[in-house]
Amino acid sequence: MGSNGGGFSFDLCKRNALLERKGMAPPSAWKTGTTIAGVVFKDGVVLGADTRSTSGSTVADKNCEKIHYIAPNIYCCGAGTAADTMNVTAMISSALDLHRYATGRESRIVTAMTMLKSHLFKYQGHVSAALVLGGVDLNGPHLFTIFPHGSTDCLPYATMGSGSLNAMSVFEAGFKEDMSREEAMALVAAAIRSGVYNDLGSGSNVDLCVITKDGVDYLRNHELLMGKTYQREFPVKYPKGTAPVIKERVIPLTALEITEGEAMDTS
Amino acid sequence: MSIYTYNGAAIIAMAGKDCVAIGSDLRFGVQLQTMTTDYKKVFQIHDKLFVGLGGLATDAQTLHQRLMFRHNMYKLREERDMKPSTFGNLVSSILYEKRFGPYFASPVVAGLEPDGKPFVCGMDSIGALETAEDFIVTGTNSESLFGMCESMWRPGLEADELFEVLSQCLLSGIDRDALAGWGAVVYVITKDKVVARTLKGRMD
Amino acid sequence: MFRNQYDTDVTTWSPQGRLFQVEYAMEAVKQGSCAVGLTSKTHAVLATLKRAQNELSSYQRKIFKIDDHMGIAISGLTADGRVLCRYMRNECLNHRYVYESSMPIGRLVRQVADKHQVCTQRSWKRPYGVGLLVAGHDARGPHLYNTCPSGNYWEYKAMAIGARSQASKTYLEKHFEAFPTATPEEMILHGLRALAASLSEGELTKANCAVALVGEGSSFVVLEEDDVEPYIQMLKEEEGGGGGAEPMAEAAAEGGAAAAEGGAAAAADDGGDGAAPMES
Amino acid sequence: MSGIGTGYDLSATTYSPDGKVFQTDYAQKAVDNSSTALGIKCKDGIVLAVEKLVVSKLLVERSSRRIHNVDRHAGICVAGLLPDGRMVVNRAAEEASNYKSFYGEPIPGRVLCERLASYMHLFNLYWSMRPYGTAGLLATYDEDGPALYLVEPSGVAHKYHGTAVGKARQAVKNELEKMKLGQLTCREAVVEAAKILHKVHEEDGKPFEIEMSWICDDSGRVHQRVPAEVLAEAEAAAKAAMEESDMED
Amino acid sequence: MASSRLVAGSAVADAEFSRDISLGTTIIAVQFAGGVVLGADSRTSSGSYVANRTQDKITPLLDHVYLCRSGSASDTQAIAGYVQYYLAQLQAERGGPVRVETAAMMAMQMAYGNKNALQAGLIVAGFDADGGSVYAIPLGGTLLRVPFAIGGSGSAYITGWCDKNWRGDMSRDEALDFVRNALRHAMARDSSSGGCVRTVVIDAAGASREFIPGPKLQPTYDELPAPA
Amino acid sequence: MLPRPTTHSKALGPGVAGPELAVATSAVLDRPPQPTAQRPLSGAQAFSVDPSLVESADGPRQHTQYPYVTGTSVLAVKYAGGVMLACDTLGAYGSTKRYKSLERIIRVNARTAVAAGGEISDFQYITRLLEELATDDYRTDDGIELGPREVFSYLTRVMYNRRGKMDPLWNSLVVGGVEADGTVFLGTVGMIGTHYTDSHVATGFGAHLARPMFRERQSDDMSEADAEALLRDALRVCYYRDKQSINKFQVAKATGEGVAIGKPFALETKWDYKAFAAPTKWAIGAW
Repeated sequence: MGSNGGGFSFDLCKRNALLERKGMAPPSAWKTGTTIAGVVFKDGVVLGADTRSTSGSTVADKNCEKIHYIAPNIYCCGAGTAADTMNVTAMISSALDLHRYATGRESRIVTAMTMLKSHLFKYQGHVSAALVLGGVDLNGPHLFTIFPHGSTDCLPYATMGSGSLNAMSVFEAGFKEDMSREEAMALVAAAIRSGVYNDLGSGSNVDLCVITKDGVDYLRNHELLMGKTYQREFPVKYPKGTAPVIKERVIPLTALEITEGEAMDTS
Repeated sequence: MSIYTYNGAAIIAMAGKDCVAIGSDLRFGVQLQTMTTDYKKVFQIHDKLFVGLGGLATDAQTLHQRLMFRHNMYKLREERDMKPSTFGNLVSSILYEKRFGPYFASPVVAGLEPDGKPFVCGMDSIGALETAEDFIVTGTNSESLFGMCESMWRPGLEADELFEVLSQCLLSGIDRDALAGWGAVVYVITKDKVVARTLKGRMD
Repeated sequence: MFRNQYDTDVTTWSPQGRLFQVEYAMEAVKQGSCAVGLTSKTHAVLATLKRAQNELSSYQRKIFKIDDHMGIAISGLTADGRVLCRYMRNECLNHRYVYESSMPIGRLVRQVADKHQVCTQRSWKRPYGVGLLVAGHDARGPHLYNTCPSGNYWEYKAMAIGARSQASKTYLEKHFEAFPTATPEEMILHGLRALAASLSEGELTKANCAVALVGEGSSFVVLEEDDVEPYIQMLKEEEGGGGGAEPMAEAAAEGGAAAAEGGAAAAADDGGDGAAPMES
Repeated sequence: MSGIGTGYDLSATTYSPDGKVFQTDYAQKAVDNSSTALGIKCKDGIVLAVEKLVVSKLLVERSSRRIHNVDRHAGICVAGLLPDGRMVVNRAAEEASNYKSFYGEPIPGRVLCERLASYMHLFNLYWSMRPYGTAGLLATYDEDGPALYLVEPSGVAHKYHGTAVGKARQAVKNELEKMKLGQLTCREAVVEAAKILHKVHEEDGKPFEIEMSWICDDSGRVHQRVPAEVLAEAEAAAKAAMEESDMED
Repeated sequence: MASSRLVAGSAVADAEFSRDISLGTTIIAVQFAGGVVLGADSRTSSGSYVANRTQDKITPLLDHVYLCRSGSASDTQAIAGYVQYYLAQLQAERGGPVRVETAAMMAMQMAYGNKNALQAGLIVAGFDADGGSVYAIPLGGTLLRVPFAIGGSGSAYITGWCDKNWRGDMSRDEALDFVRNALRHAMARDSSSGGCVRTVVIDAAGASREFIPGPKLQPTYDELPAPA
Repeated sequence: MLPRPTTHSKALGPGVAGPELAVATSAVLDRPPQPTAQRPLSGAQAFSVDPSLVESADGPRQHTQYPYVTGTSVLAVKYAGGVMLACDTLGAYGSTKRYKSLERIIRVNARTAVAAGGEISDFQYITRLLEELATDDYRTDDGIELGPREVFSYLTRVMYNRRGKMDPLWNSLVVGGVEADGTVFLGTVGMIGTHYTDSHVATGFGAHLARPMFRERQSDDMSEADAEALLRDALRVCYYRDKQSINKFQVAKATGEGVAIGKPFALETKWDYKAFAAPTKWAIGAW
C-alpha cells in the first residue's frame, strides 16, 4: 500500500479502460488552455503567462500560476494538462536542486531543457506539457520551447498554448533584437494580452517573470486585466439560523499537545 | 454518461476569517437510483483538517483509506498532525502517481494551518492542485455550485456567517442536481472547536 | 353583343391579329369598382371604392398588402386577384429570405405580368380577369404600376382602373402635375377626390372606401373605417366651402359621359383607353 | 385567298386547302400592326430603334421598355404583343445563361437566333397553343463581329444588314435601302434611325418617344441603351431635319 | 493501449500541440571530390502552423559528421542525442576520429531497432580519412551509401531535378550550388518546407556553415522577388 | 480488383495515385489538407477542417468531399469610405504549393467584392453564381444592382442550403463593399452558412494570427493608407506562420468609386536575426 518507489502506477489502467468500454467516460483533467510566451532581450529573458485554468469549458481557476520555478535562474511556463505541467516542472526543479548540490554550480538552461525533453519523450506525448523554458546562465540568456512529444526549439521569441498564434502575431509584428528590459516586458505583456482577449482558453491576468544575470523579478499579476466587473451591491447577509439545521454536534478536539519528543535513549 | 456522475456528489469548501468550513450532500446513489441518504463525502483527517471526496464512491473510499494510512504513518513518524497545505500536496502526489490510470475522485481539502489561517484547495483527478483564497467546489453539478459561491462568498466571513453562506450555496446548488441532495452536512472548523451540522434539504 | 368565330378561344388569332378572349378579359377589369393610384416624389397612394354584395354583407376588400414596401389594389375578378396577391406575397418573402431586402417593385410586376401572359397562350387556361394597381417604394423611389389581363404593364404617375375610372383619370390628368411635391395627406385627398369622381350615385363614406399609403420611411398601411374618416371629413368641408367642389363636379360630369361611351364601345376597338388591351 | 369564315383558320394545326396556316399569318398581323421598330447593322455595330406611342400623359416617361438586354453581348427589340415579346426575351436570356454556364463562353449570335426561332416555331405546332404575336430584332456582337437578326412568329429567322417591322416597315425599309449601311458608324446610325422614325411617324401625329439601343465599340461591345445625351442629340437633329423638309414642302 | 486512450480524453484538446511536431522537410546531402555538402530548409510545422520558421535541422554528430533530420522532431532529436552520446563515448574510447560509416551505422541502429516507434528519415554525411561520404537512412532504417541523398516531404518535388543535374565530378562550389538550388525548388513547391536554407560543407578544413535567409533565394516560376 | 480512387497517395507523393500507407507517415508526406483542431463551428475556421475528425465524429458522415485545391486565409478591414480585402495568390494542392497566381478576389459588381478561402473549384462555382446574378441585374436594366449586403445574404443561403444537402461548398467567403447609401459593408460566410458582419474579418489561420492585430489597430474611420499598412502587416504575419501561404499577395478595395483589385505584390520579410542564423550558438547541446 502506497508505493514509494517513484514513477507512475498503472494498476488502475485496466479497470478504467473497462469502464470506458462500458460507456463511462473518464473525467476531463484540468488544463491550462493558455497563452504562454517568452522573449530574449539584451540582458536576459522575459517570460509571460495568462492565469486561466479550465475544465472543459468551465473556468476552474481564475488566477492560477503558470510560470513555474525551476531553479533560481530558470523559470518555465507551462501549457497543457495542469497536473502534468506542475509535476514535470516540480520534478525537474528538484532534480536540478540535487544536481546543484552535487556540482556546486549554477544550473544551466540546456540542462533543464534536456531533462524535460527526455522525460516528455519517454512518455511519447502522453504527459501533455507544452513548455516555454527561459533563464540566464553563464552562456547568457536562453529561451526554449518544449513540445509534449519532447521536441525542443531554441528561439529568440516563442509562444505556446492555445493562444500561441495570437501571441505570435504580436511577436512577429513587434520583435526586435536587443530590446531593453522595458520594451521586452511590454512586448510580452502585449502578446499575453492578445491571447487573453482573443483565445477563449486563455484569460484573466498577465504574469511576467524577468530573468537577468542579476536576479529574477517574478511579477505575479503584472497586469490585472479581468477583475470582477460585477459586484453585489450588498452581499446578502444571512442571519444566524437561516439554514435549516436538523442536528448540531460539536466534535471535541482530540489532539494531544506534544510539545517535545522524548529524548532517545542513547546509552 | 461520465464515470463522475455514477454516484453523485456536491462538495463545497470555503475559507472565512480564521475559520474554514466544508460541506457535502448526503445522497449515495447508483446512477439514478438512490441507495442511502446518510452518506457523507467529507472525511475528517485530524482535528483541523477535512477532505471532501467527490467522484466515484469506490475510488473516494479507497482514496480516503489511503490518505488515512499515509497520515497515520506521518503521525507515527513525525508525532504531529500534517499541515493542511502539506496534506494537499500529499493528495496531489498520490493522484498524480496514477496519471495514466487515475482514481475517479476529485478531492477538496479544508483545514486550519497551525498559525490559524484557513486553507482550502482542490484538484482534479490527476492531482492538478489549486489553492484558493475563497472557495473550492466539486461534484456532479459543480457549475451551479460555482455560480452560487461566486455570487455569495465575500472576504472576512465569521464562523457563523460562513456556515450560513456555505449552507445556502450548497442547498441551492444541489437543488439543481438530480444526482446529489437529500440533505447536507457542514463542518465549521475554528480555532477551538469543530461544529458539525446536518441540514434539511429536498428529499427528491 | 355579337359573336364571331375567333372570340371563343384564347389560342385563336383573329384575322386582324387580335385576341378577343384577352380583350374580353380586359372588360372584366372594368366590371370591378374603381381603384385609383398616384405617386409623389416620396410616396405612392392607392384609393379604392368598395362594394357590398347586399346590405347584409361586408364590403369587398380591394387593397392587399404584399409586403412592407408594397401593396396592390385590384379591380375585376377578386378571386383571380387573390391568387396573384398570394403569388406576389410569396415572391416578396422569397426575395426577403434570399437577399434580406425588399424586392424591387418593377421586377415583381414584370413577373406578375409574365404570369398573365402564360394564361393568354394556353388553351387550357383563361386570362386572369383582374387588373392590378401596384404601389410600392424601393431603392428607386415610389412606383405605381398597372397590370392587365393581357400581360401588359405600365408604370404610371397616376392611374385609375375599374368601373367609371375614366372620370377618375380625367381628374388625375388634370392635377397630376401637382402630385410630385404633394404631401402624403394631400395625396390621399387627391386619391379620394379622383375616386369620388367615379361615383355614379351616393358619396364616399368611411365604409365604402379604403386608402393605402407607402413611401420613404413608411411601410405600406391601409386606412379604412375610422382611419379614413378624417380625410372624408376634410373633403366634405372642402365641398361645403365650395372651392374644391368645382373640379370634382366637372370630373364627375365628364366621367359620366365617358362611362356611357365606354359601355357602348365595350367589344369594339378601344381607342379611348390608351389602346390598353393590345398595345402593339 | 382569305381564310375568313372558312373554318380553316382557327388553329395553328390546320392547313387551308391551298396549303396555308392562317393562324401563323394572323399572328404576323399582330406584328405588322405594331408601332415601327428598326435595326441597322453598321460597320462597327448594331443599332436598334423603336417608336413608342405615348398613350397617356400619366405614363412615366420611357418606362415601358421594348428593347431588352439578353446578355451583355445581345439585345432584342420586340414588336407586336409586348407580353409575348417579353416571354421571347425571357427565353433568350435563359438560352444565353444556359449556354454560358455549360460552355463557359457567351452564346454566339447565330446560335441564339436559331434557338429562339426554334422556340417560336414550337408554338406553331400544337392546337393547344397559339403562335407568338411578336417578332424580335436581335442584335449581337460575338467573335464574328456584330450581327442583326429578325425572328418572326412563324419561327422564320434571317440575318439582316438592316430591317424594320411594324406599321411603317415598308417606308423604313425604303429609307434604309437608300443608305450605305456598310459605311455607317453606329453614332451616325443613331441619328439616321431617329430621322427615319420621325419621318415615318409624321402622318400619324400622335405623341411618341423613341427608344434606342446599340452594341458597338462605343458601348464596349456591350448591348445597352443609347446614352440619353446621344439620343437627345439625335432626336434634336431629326426634328430639325423634319422642320427643314417641311419648309422645303 | 488503455492508457493512451485515456489520455486522449483528458489530454490537451489543443490539437496544435498535442499533435507531434513534424519536420515536414527537405533535406539533402551531396558528396564532392573533397568532401560533402549538407543542406536543409528551416520550417517546423504543427498541422498548418509554422511552429518554428528557423529551425536548424542539420545536427552535428561529431566535428566532421553531420546529420540531416526529417520526420518527427522529437524522434529525430532523441536519435541524434543518443548517437551523439554513443559516438562521443566511442571516440573517447578509441582515442581518435570515428569514421563516417560508423556514425551512420550508429544512427541506423537507432532507427532500425525502434522502427515501429519512430518516424525518422535521416541523412548522415561527413568527411574522414577516406574523403566525403553520404549515407541515407530512410524510414524503416535501411542504410545506404549514396553519392547524394534527398529526404523529407519536399524531396518528392526535386527527385527528377536532382537526377538531371547531379554530376559525379562536382567541385565544392558546384555541389554547394546544387544543394541550394535543390532546396530552393523544393521549398517553392512543398508547403511543409520553407523559410531559410542552411548548408554545411565538411571537408579537410572542417565544417563550415552557411545561412541563407528566405528572401535572398532566387525566386522560382510564378514567384515574386522579395522587395529590395 | 477495382481501380483505386485517384486521390494522391501518402506513400508515393502528391499527385500520384497508388496505395495508401496503412500507417500515415506524416513525417515524410503530408496528407492533402492541413487540418487544424477546429471543427467547422464558425466562418472563421470553416474550411480548415481535419477530415479525419469529420469522419470519426458521430452523426451523419459527410460522404462528400475533401478540399483539393485550396486557398488559405482571407483578411479584410473596413476603413473610412470603404473596405479592403487581402489574401495571397496560392492554390495549394494538399501540401503542394501548386498554383501561385490564383486570384481569389472577384468583383461582383460596382459595389461589391468577394474573396474566398478553401476549395477553389467551389469558389469558381460561386463565382459563376454571382456572375449570373450580376448579369440578371444587367438584363433587367432598371438601375437596381445588388448591394454587398444582399450578395452576402444570398451567399449565406447558398452555403447553408448546400450544407443542408450534406454537400457543403468548402469555402469561407468574405463579402465587402459599399451600399448605395454609402454604408460600408463587411461580412463573412462559412462553409456551413454561419455568417456575421464585423469591422474586420479574417478566415482560416488569419482568425488567429491577423484578428488580434485588427482588434488592436483597426477603426472604421482609419485612412486608406493606414488600412493598407495594417493589412500588409497582418499578411506578413500570416506568411510567416501559415505554411500554406506564399509571399505573393493581392489587395482589393471597394469604395464608393467602385471595386479595384490590385496587382500581386511581395512583402519585405525579416529573417536575419542573429538568433535565427545560429540559434544554438550559446547553447551547445540544444536544437
